[in-house]
Amino acid sequence: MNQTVVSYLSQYEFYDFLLALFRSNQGVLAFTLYLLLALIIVGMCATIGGLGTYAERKISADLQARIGPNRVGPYGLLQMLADGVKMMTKEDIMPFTADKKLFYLAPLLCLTGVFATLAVLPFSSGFIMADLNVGIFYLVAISSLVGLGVFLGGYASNSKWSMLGGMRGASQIISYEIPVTISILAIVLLAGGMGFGTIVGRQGGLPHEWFMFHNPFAFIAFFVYSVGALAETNRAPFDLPEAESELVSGYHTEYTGMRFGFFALAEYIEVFVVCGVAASLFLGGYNVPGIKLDILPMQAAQFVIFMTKTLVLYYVVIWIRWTLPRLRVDQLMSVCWKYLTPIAIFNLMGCAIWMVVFNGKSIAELVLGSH
Amino acid sequence: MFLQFLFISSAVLTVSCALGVLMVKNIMHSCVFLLGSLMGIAGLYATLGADFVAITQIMVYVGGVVILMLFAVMLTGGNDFVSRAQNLLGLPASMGNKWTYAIGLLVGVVFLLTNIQLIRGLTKALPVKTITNEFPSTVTQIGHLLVKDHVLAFEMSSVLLLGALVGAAIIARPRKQN
Amino acid sequence: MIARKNIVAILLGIELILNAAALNFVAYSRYVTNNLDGHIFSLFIIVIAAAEAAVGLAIVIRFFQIKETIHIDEATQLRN
Amino acid sequence: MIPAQFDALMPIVIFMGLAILLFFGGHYLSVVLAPKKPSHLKSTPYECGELPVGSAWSMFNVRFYVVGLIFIIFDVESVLMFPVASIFRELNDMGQGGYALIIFLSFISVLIEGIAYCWKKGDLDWVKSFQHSHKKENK
Repeated sequence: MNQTVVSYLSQYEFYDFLLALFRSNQGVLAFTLYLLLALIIVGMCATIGGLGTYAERKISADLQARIGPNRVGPYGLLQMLADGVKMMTKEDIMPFTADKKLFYLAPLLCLTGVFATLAVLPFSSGFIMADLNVGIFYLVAISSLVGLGVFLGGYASNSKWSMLGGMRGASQIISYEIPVTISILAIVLLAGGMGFGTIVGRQGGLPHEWFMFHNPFAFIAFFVYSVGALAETNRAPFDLPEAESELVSGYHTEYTGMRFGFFALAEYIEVFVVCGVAASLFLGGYNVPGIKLDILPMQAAQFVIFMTKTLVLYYVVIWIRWTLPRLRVDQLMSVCWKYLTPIAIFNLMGCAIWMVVFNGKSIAELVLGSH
Repeated sequence: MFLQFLFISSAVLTVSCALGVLMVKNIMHSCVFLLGSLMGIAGLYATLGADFVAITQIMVYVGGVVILMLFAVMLTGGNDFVSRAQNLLGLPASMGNKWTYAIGLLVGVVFLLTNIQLIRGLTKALPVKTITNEFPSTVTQIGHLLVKDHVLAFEMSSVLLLGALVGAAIIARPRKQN
Repeated sequence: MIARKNIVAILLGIELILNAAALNFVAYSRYVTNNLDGHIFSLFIIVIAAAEAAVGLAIVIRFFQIKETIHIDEATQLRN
Repeated sequence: MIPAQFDALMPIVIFMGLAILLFFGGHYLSVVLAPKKPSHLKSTPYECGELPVGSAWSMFNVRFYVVGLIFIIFDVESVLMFPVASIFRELNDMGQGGYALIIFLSFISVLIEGIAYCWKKGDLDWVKSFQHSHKKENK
């Protein structure tokens, strides 16, 4: 069944009140609620993306014993607003050799692909816009629009740097989709469903109930997923499509102003989404340790738990960027096809065998005795 | 209401983009139009309650085939290919004369009429099914069908894909230019 | 107008035709029959379409390496 | 009252619509706010100060296609594995775990054959693809 945020809200009394307000028109009320919540989520993610740029600069400054942005607002917190205003007031330049239609389309594809993934991200057990029963599969599928946007952005610019970056980006994103998908398959196999509600619902709040510690194979799958996800979002050490030191800035060399801003926004939101997925698949998601109640304040606690896990992972992503050097292209490909993919396939087989041999029990259940 | 909206927008997207694929001269734009058309078909699947097939459509086509097509276009010289202007009436003589076209038209009309008759009979014979908004999960059912009724097709498809991989890799592998 | 001589364009057309068939299967499975066999059928159509695209495009690329064109009329020999 | 099941598709459409709205809204803002002083030199493709020679839409190495090819085959195989994986636990609880395991493992083993073949033939090497086949032909 496809649970949605509206069907969750409909079990409370104020929904009937709202329904009366909308003259019992279910469709219009559902649309209004969805639109409102979608705006909230988009606003929140845009803020997190904006703060991500700030956090990135601040953390990199800390790691390199500098101060970082400190001029705009207290501790430079308003830097992201300044950046946003700067982007809007920059002149929009397009190379005269460019393919104009595709040049417009490329950032839109990136943005659409990333925004569409937000629809299934489980912020809490009720606050998940649509708990599709193909949830994680949908997320993997629709985020491949980003790779297409990267390729078309590189192609349409008709600049050599962009073209190289676009080709590299597309082949990197599609290659790393394989280990990520197979790692996700292992978790789907353990959970017995693709919906985020099912996957998170089968885990618990405490670490020994997480899928990461379910069995040794899932533990390795978490790291395979993390490496693959880093590469899929073009984050360092896999930022070859936009390698500043060799390709100027890769596929968005020719993009200025607002269109560059859309690429950057899409990238930062995608990092957030990927971290959220890692938190829900492997780290227990929104489960609050120890308590299982179904009341409205519980949702807030679940939301806080989910955001904490996600933002910790976000911090790790930024930390990795400023710690590890960039890979070479041939190293990138051999890491994907010669290490991650065979390991991921091995993990999947291991998980399947574990399921049958130990009847789906986790290590903790085997050691402590099932409960 | 929403379903009608989704259906109409997906159908318009599909048909207009499919026409775009055929009409546009630039092969790169053709590929992007194909992307739109495939997304529209995924939307149509979604309105038909086939959620798994819809997502498969997006995953395989948008994530795979379209990117492969774009790669292939880049590898064969981008859109430098100048398509020779051709319309349906000015086809070369090797493709037939007016008699062959006339016969083709006749066969087409007969085929169309037969099909209409067949479908009319079919809709009369079958009871009218009331379409509800019930939308049970197709994933588990598809999974059961794949491991029970269609297990041979499932296993064979992996062999087919292995064959496709090996064959295509042999054909496309870079080799010394003679 | 519709007649194209570019091999990649021909492959694009084949994808469209295969999709039309798959769409019909799903539509019949919803409105006529009561089971999901139509879904399975269109699933395998998608699988085969992907394999066909992979092999077809490999042939196109090889053809281009030999003939340096992707005009379908140039494909006149079976070897050499 | 529980809303209709198909409404689960509505958030997806809304999010896509929001992305499109944001895109065109941002464009509108940039048209209003940004200066517009076009010049030929400004809109030449960036090549570190040199004037660009020729188009960037040149031919690329076939290895990009080979990577795409391996990707699409694995993509399709993982698509087929998803429904089977999602009912694996159910089958296991029904006592058909062994049967499901055999089907699943035989499917994956064919997948492994594919990657082993490509590995052996050097399709997975990014740089050595050419040298590999050269060596072979020289022998």
